[in-house]
Amino acid sequence: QTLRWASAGDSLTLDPHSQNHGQTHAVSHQIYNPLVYLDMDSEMQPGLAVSWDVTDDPNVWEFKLREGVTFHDGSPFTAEDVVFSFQRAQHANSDMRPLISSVTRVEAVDDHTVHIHTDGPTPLLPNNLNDLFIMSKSWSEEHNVMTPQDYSAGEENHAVRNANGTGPFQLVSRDPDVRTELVRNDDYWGKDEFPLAISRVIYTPIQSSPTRAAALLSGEIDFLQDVPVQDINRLSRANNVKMLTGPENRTIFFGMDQGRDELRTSNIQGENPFADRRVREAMNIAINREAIQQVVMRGQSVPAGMIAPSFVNGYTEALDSVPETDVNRARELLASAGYPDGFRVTLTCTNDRYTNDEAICQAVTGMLGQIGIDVRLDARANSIHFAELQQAELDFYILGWSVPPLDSHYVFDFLLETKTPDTGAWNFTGWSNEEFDALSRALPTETDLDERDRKIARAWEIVQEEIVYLPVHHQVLNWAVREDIDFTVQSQNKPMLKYLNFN
Amino acid sequence: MTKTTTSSQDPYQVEPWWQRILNSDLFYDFSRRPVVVLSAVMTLLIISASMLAPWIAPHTPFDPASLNLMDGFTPPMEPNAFTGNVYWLGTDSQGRDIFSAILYGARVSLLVGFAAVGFAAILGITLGLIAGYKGGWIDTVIMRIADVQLSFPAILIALLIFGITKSLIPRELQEQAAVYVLILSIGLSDWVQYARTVRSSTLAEKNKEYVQAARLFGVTWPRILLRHILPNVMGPVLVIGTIGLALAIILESTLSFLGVGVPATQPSLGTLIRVGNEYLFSGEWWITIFPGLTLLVLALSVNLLGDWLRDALNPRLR
Amino acid sequence: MIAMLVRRIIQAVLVMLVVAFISFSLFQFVGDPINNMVGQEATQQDRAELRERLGLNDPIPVQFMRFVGNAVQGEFGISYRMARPVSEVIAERLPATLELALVSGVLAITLGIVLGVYTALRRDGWFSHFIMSSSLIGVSLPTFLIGILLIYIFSVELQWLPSFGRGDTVPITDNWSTGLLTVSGWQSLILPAITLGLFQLTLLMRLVRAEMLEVLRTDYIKFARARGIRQRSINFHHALKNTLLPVITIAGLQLGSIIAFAIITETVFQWPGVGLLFINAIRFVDIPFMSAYLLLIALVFVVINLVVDLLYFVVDPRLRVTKSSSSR
Amino acid sequence: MNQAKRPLLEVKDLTCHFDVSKPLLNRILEREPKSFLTAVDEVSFEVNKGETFALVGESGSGKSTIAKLIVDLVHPSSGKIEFDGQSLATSRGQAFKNLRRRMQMIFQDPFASLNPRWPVGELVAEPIYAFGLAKSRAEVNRTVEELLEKVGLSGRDAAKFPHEFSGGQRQRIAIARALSAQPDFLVCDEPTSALDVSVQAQILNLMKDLQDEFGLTYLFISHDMSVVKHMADRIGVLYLGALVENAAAEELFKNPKHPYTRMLLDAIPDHEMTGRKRQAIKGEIPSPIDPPSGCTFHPRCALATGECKVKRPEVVVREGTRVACWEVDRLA
Amino acid sequence: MSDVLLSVRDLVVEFPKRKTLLTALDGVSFDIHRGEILGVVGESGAGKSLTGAAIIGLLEQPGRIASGEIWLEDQRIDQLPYEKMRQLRGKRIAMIFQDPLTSLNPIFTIAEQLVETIRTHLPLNAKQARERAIQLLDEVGIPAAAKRVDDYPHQFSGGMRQRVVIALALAGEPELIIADEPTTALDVSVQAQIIDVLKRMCADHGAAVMLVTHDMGVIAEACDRVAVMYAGRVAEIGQVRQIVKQPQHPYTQGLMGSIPSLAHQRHRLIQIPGSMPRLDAIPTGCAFNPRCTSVGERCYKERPDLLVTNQGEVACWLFDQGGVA
Ligand SMILES: Nc1ncnc2c1ncn2[C@@H]1O[C@H](COP(=O)(O)OP(=O)(O)OP(=O)(O)O)[C@@H](O)[C@H]1O
Ligand SMILES: Nc1ncnc2c1ncn2[C@@H]1O[C@H](COP(=O)(O)OP(=O)(O)OP(=O)(O)O)[C@@H](O)[C@H]1O
Ligand SMILES: [Mg+2]
Ligand SMILES: [Mg+2]
Ligand code: NI
Repeated sequence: QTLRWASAGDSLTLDPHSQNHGQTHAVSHQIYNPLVYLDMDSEMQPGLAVSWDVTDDPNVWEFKLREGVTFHDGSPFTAEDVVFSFQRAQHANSDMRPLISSVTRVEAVDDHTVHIHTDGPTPLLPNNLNDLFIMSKSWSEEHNVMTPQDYSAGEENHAVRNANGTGPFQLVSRDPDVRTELVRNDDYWGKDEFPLAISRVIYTPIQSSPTRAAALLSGEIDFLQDVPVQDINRLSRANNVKMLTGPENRTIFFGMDQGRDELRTSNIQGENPFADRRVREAMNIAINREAIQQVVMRGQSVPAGMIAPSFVNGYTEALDSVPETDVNRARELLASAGYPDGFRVTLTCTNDRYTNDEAICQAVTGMLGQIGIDVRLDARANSIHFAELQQAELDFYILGWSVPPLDSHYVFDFLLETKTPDTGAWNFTGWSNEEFDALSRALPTETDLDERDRKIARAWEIVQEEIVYLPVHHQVLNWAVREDIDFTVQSQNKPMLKYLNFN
Repeated sequence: MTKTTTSSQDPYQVEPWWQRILNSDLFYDFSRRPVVVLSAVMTLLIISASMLAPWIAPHTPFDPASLNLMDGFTPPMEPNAFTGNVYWLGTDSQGRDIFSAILYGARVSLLVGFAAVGFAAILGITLGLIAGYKGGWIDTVIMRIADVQLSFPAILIALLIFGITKSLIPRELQEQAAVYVLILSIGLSDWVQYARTVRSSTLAEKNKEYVQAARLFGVTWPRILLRHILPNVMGPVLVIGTIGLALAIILESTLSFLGVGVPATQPSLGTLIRVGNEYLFSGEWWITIFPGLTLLVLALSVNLLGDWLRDALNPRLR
Repeated sequence: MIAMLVRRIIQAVLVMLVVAFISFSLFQFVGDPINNMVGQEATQQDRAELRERLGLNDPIPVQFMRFVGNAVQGEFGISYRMARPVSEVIAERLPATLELALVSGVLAITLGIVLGVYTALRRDGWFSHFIMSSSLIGVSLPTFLIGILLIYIFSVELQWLPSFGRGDTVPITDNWSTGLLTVSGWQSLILPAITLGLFQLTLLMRLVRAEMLEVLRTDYIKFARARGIRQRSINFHHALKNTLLPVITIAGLQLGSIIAFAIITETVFQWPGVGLLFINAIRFVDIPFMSAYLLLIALVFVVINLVVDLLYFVVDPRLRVTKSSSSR
Repeated sequence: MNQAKRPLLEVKDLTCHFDVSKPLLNRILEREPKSFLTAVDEVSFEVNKGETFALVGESGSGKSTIAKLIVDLVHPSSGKIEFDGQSLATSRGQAFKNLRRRMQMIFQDPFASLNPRWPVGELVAEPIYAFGLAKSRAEVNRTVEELLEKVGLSGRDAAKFPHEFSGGQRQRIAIARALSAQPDFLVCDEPTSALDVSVQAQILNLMKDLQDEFGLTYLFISHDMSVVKHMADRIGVLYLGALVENAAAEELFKNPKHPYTRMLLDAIPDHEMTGRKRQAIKGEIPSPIDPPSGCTFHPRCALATGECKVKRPEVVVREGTRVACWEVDRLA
Repeated sequence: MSDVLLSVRDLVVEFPKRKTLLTALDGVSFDIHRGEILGVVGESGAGKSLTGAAIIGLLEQPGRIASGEIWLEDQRIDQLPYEKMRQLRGKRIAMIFQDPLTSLNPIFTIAEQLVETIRTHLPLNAKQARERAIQLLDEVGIPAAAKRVDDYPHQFSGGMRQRVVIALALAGEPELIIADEPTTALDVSVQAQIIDVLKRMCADHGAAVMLVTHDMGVIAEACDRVAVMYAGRVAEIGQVRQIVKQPQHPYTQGLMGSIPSLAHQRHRLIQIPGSMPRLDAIPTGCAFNPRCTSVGERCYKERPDLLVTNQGEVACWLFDQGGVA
C-alpha cells in the first residue's frame, strides 16, 4: 500500500541534527529513531532505548538500549552510535545543541547501555530527547558526515539527501521541495509491534492551500497534514476524505514591548503605553477570542487565557480561563491610563506561519480599533518576522509557541525570564520580574517534584497578573486522510506513519 | 468626411465642440457598436461607483474598528448565523461587506491603475519625445535603457521594485506606502512602451513640414514638442494607455495575489481575490467570485474600449 | 552581418552588466547580508570577521568585479532561505520551468499563429468574432484566476487532470529530469501550460491578426492579386511570410516573458520550477536567489533576442544583402 | 556700396555635407572611413529684390537643402548667406529674430505642412504671436481674417481644421501663414508639385499677385521646367549639388549653355503637341556620396573630354549666363 | 468598331458611408480597342483609379459596382465569381500601380515572383518559366537580366523596379494593361524611359493600355485617345490631338489652359475657379456647373450624357442641339 503524504512545507534537510524544525523532524521520524519518542497520544515511548532512569548519581542518567536493531544498511546498532550521535548533535553546526546543553558527557557502558552525564540534576532530560535521532557511526564515517550540515552556510553533505537510520522506512529518493520517496524497512525492530501497513511513502510539499485541498479532493494524495481550516467543512463533507482532529501543542499570542521608554511605531512620545498594566489589561479584554475562534478559526481552536497548551505541566483550567470581552471597561482602563483617545502602534504579523495568522491579526486590529487603539498591520513572511523579532525590533507582534518537553519551564526559560545572553532567548517584551526569575531559575535542578509544581504555579500567577502576553488560542490540529485510513492526530504534528493502518 | 452639412446650411458655420464630438466619425463608429457602448457604460459605472464609494457603500471596509468579526463569512442575501445581519453580496473572513469592499477595492485598483498608467505615460512620453526629437546620443541612451528594461517582464520589475522598497521603507510607513510603491513599480515597468511608440511617432512627425515651419517662426524645441508634436502622437498613446490601464489593474491584482501588493487591511480587488481564493474550495465562493467578476468586467470593458479605440484610430482600418 | 552580430553581442553584454549591477546593488542596499547569514547569537566580532572573510570591506568596484566574476562562473552564493548554493538550486529547478515554458511557448506560438491567421482571413466569420471576443476575456482575466478556475473544473470537479506538481519524471542527465517522457508528466503539464500560455497566445494571436491585416492591405499584395496569383498562395505564401517576420521578434520576447510569468503559474500549480522559488525568495528577501534569478532571466532574454536577431537576419533578405545598390 | 544695387540675398560658396557614415562599429569592422554626402557644393548666386529666382534639377540635386540652408533650418558646412547685408549665422537676439521673420518658406506638401490638430486661425496666427507682431487678440484675429481673405479663403474658415480643406486650399493657408510674418522673402520649395494642374494654376497666379502687391522676392524651387519658365526671372540649374548654370529665364530656354541644361530641356514632355521631339534622359543621377571626379556630369555628358574627368570646371560668364563647363564654347 | 477589347457601360461605383451613399463613379462609359493606348486624365479624386480597380475587380471594401457593365470582348466580367476573375487577372487584364517601391514583395526574389506569375498563367515548367522571366526582364530593359533575376527588390533603383513591375504585369501576356499613374512616383528624368518601355511593350505584344495619369505631358506623348474625367464622370473622350489642341468641354479647356506653356509666356495662367466637389456634395445637373464659365439654366437641372460630336464625345449641353439654355 502506497501512502501519498503532503504537507505545506518540506523537511529542510534529512540531516537529523542540523535543524530543530517540526516538519523536518516529522520526516526524520520515519527514517530515524530517537532513544525515546512521543507516540500518537503524545505519551513517551521507548524508541532505541528500552528503559531509562537516573542513576544514584543525580547527575547521571542510564539508558538501556534495544538489542538486535540494525540500520538500513544492515550494520548493527550499538551504544557507540548513541555516543556518536550525541557528540554530533552537540557540534556547533547542530540546531539540537540547546536541547542537550546540560549534557556534559555520554559514555558507552557496554554495547547496550549508555550513561549520560549532566552538569547538575536534570530530571526532565528524556523529554528533551524526543527528537534526538541516532545515526550510524560507521556510515557517518564512511560518508564523511561526522559533523552536521552547516545549514546557515549552505553546506551540503551526504546526509542531507541520503539517510541511514533504524526507522520503519527507508529512503529511496529525495528531491527537496518536490518529492521524497520512502519504502518500508522490512527489518524494522518494531515490525510486530506496529501495524506498519504502508509499503511505500511518497511525500510532497504543497505550498498553496487551495491546491492542497484540491489535491486531496481529487484523490492525488492520501494524507494531508496542514489542512486549511476553511476547507475542513468541505473536506469532511467529501465522501472519500476523513478529517482527523485533535489539540495541537501550540499556543498563539501577542507580545508587546514593555521595556522601552518609547515605542518605535507609536504616536505617543516620551512614554511607552505598553508599560502600563492598565493598557495591557484593556487590550486583553478588548480581544474577542470567541469571535476569532468561531469565524477566523471556524471553531478549530481553543480560546486561551495562558500561553501554554494543556499538555504542559503547570497548565490549569483556571489559568487558561478566557477573560470576558468588555469594550467599555477596556476604554475606561485606557482612559485611566491616560490614553482616552487611544494611541497608534504597528502590529507585526506573519502570514505564512500559523493557521490563519494574518486573519487573526486583522481581526485583532479591528477589535483594538474599537477601543481606540489605531493598529497598523504589517504582515510578512515568517523568516523576516523572526529575524526582526530576534533583533528585538518589534513593538507589537504575534508569536506561536509549542512546548515539546511538555513542561512550563520551557516556556518560562524562553519567553518570560529576563533577557540575558543565557536566558529569556525569546523574551522580546522587555518584561523583567525578579521574583519570577528566581522561581524559574530554580526549576531545572529542583528534584522535589511537588515543590517544583508549586513554584511553577506561583510563577504563572505572576505572569497572569502582569499580563505579559495576550494569549489568543491554542491551535487545533487537523489532518485529513483518505476514507479507508485509520489514523489519529498527534499533538506534536509529527505523524508516526508506522501507526497508520488501512481499513 | 467630417462635413455632413447639407447645402442649405451655412458652410462656414462652426460647430460647438460637443457638436463636433457628436458628429465625429469616432463617435458615430462608437454609437454603432453596442458592445463598445456597453463597455464604456460599465467602465464609467465602476469608476463612478468607486469614486463615490464613501457615499454609496453601506459600510467602510477600510476601517477595521467598524468591522464585526462575528459577521464573517455571511453568504450573500442570507442572515448571518450569529448576528443575523444580511449582506447583499455577503461578507469576507473579517466580516467585511463584500459589496462595500468591492467598491473600495475597485477604488484602490483604479487608483493604482490610473496613477501607474499616468506615471508610465508621462515618463514614457517625455523620454520618447526627447529621444525622438533630439536624436543622437540622448536617443541612444534612452533607447538602450528601454532595451534593458524591456529585457524584463513587467511583473519581474514590479516584484523587484516592490521587494527593494519594502525593505527600505520604515515599517510604520509601509502600509500607506504600499499603494505608492505599487504605482511606482507598475509605472516603472511600463514606460518603455510609451517611450517607444512616442519616439517612433515623433521621428515621423519631426520630419513633417509643419514642424519645420514652426522652427521658422523661432519656436523653441520644448514648445514644438509640447504644442506641435505631442498632440499628434497622442492617438497611439491613448490606445496603449487604455490597454495599459487594464494591464495595470490586472498586474496590481496579480501582485496583490502574490502577496506583495496592497495590505489586506485596505484590500484592492486583487487582494480580495487572493484572500477569497483561500475559501473558494471551502464553499465561500462569494468572497472571491464577486471581486473576480468585478475585475473581469472592469478589465474586459477597458480592454474592449482600447481595442475599439485602436481600430477606430487606425486610419488604415477605416 | 558581423558588425550587427558584434553590436548585438556588445549590447547583450552591456545589458547583462547593467542587470548584474542591479543584482549586485541588491546585496548592497537591501538588508545586511551578514544578518542573514549568522544567527542572532553571533557576536560583533564574529560579524566583523565574516564581513572581512566575505570581502564586504573592499571597495565597491572590487566587490562588483568579484560579483561579476563569480556570476560568470555560476557562483551566486548561498540562498538565505534554502541554505544551499543558489546555482545548484537553480540548476535543479530550471528544467521544470524550461519544460513548462517550452510547452506553453509552443502552444502559444502555434495556436497564436494559426488562430491569428484564421481570424485575419475570415474577418467577419462568426467563429473569428467568437475567437476575438473570447481572446479579450483571455487578456482580461488574471493568470492566477484562470489557473484556479482550471484546477477547480478539471481537477476538483471532473478529476481529469492533476492539480499540482510535475507528475513522474525521468532523469536524462544528472541535473535534468524530464516530465515529458511519462504520461503523468504530460497530464500534469496540461493545465499549467494552458494557464501560462493563454495570455501569450492571445497576445500573439492578436498581433498576428493585426499584422496580417496590415500586410493584406499592402500594395504588393494588391499587385499580386492583380497578377491573378492564387488566393492560397497570396494568403499563405506572400502574406504569411511577411506577417511572420515582425512576429518573430515579439514571439521571442513572449517566450522570455513566459519564463518570467511562470512565477504565477508555478505558484498556483505548485510547479517545482525556479519561479516558485523566486516568489518565495521575494517574500523572504533571499537576495542571492533574487539576484541570480534576475541574471538568469536577463540571460534568457538576451539569448533569445540574439537568436531572434540572427533568425531575422536569415529570413529577411533586406537585412541579409549588404551591398544594396541605391536604396536610400 | 550702393544700397539700391545690393542684392537682397547673396549666397556665396555655400556648401553642405551630411554625415552619412555607418555606425562606428561597422566602420571599424569593415575598415571604412567616415563618408559624407555633399548635398550642396560651393553654390553661389544672388537674388535681387522683387525678382523670382528659380532652382531646377533632378531629384536629389540639392534644391530643398539649399532652401533649408537659406532659412537656417540646416546649417551650412561652409560658405556664407547674407540677407540684406546681414548673416543669420552671426546675428543674435532681436536682429536674428527679425531676419527670421523676413524670410519665410512655403513647403511642398500642403498636407504635412499644417499641423492637423490646430485650427486654421491659430496656424496662421502662430508667427504673429511668435514674432510679437500684434498687440491684442482682436488685432491678431483681424489680421488673420485679412490674410485668409487675401489668399482667397474666408475669414470664417479660421475656426476649421486643415483636414476640412482641399490641397489647394491648404496651400493657400500655408501661404497666408507665411505672409503673416510680414516677410520680404519667400522660399517656395516645390509649392505646387503635389497639386493638380488646375489648382497649380490658381496657386501660381496667387503667388504672382502677392508678389505684385507686396513686392515679395521669391526663391522658387521646382523640377517642372514649364512652371519654372512661367514663374522665374532667373534660373539656376543644379546638378549633384552644384550650380551648373545660372541664367536669365528667357536666355536659359532660348540658349542653354550647359549640356545638362540642354538635356533637361530636351526631356520636357511636349504636352502642347507642337511636334518637338522629346529625348529621354540618359543614365541615372550618380550617388552624391561618391560623386564622379572632375565635372560630376561627365559620365552622362556627350561632350565630355579627358579634362572633364579630372578637373572640376570653373564658372565662366557667357552672354550674362554663369555656367560651369569646360566645353561651353564647343556647345555653342 | 469591331476590335473593341474592353467596353465599360454606365459603370456606377458606390461607397456606403455612415449616413450617405457616396457615388464615386457615376455612369462611366468608354471603350478600349485592341493595340490602343487610352489615356485617362482628371484631377485628383476624379475616379481614375477606381475605374481601373473596378475593371480588374479589385475594388476595396466597402466599394462595390452598383450598376453598369464591363465587357471584355464578349465576356461580361463585372459579375464574375472570384476564381473566374482571378484567372482573368494577369492573364488577360494586368495592372500596374503607381508606386514601384511598394508593389514588389520585399522578401521574395524577382525570379520567384516572376516565375510564380508565369506559371500561374502559362503551362510552363519551372525551368522554362525562369528562362521566360529572364527574357521578360531583358525586354523591359534590365541590364544583365540573367544575373539580376535572383536579386531582391530592394537591390534595384526606383526606375528599375518599375520595369520589373511592368515585366510582372506582362508575364501572363495580357491583352489589356491598366497602368495607374506608373510614373508619378518616379523622377521626371526616368518617367520618359518608363513610358517608352510601356509603349514599346504594347506595340510588341499587341496589348491595349489604359494609362491613368494626371500628367498631360505623358498623355500627349503616349496615348492614342484620351478620356477626361471629372467628379466620377467622363467629361470628354477624343483623339489625343483633338483634346490637346481643341478641347471642347469647358472643363477640358480650363485644364489645358492652366498648364504653363513653354511656347508662349503669359503673366497669368488661365485658371478654373474653385475646386472639384467632394463626393458628398456633387451638384445636381452637370457636376461642373459651379466652376463653368459658359453655364446655362439646363446645366443646373439636367445631367448631360456623353454626346457624340464630330470630334469625339463630350458630356456638355453646349454640344446638344437643345443648347445650354
Ligand atoms: N538630413 C539629411 N541627411 C543626409 N542626407 C540628406 C539629408 N537631407 C538631404 N540629404 C541628401 O542630400 C541630397 C539633396 O537632397 P535634397 O532634398 O536637397 O534634394 P532635392 O533636390 O530637393 O530633391 P527632390 O526633388 O527629391 O526634393 C540628396 O541626396 C539627399 O539624399
Ligand atoms: N475606400 C474608399 N472609401 C471612400 N471613398 C473612396 C474610397 N476609395 C476612393 N474613394 C473616393 O473615390 C473618389 C475617386 O477616387 P480615385 O482613387 O479613383 O481618384 P483618382 O482619380 O485616382 O485620384 P488620384 O489622382 O489622386 O489618384 C475619390 O473622391 C475618393 O475619395
Ligand atoms: Mg526637395
Ligand atoms: Mg489614383
Ligand atoms: Ni473628414
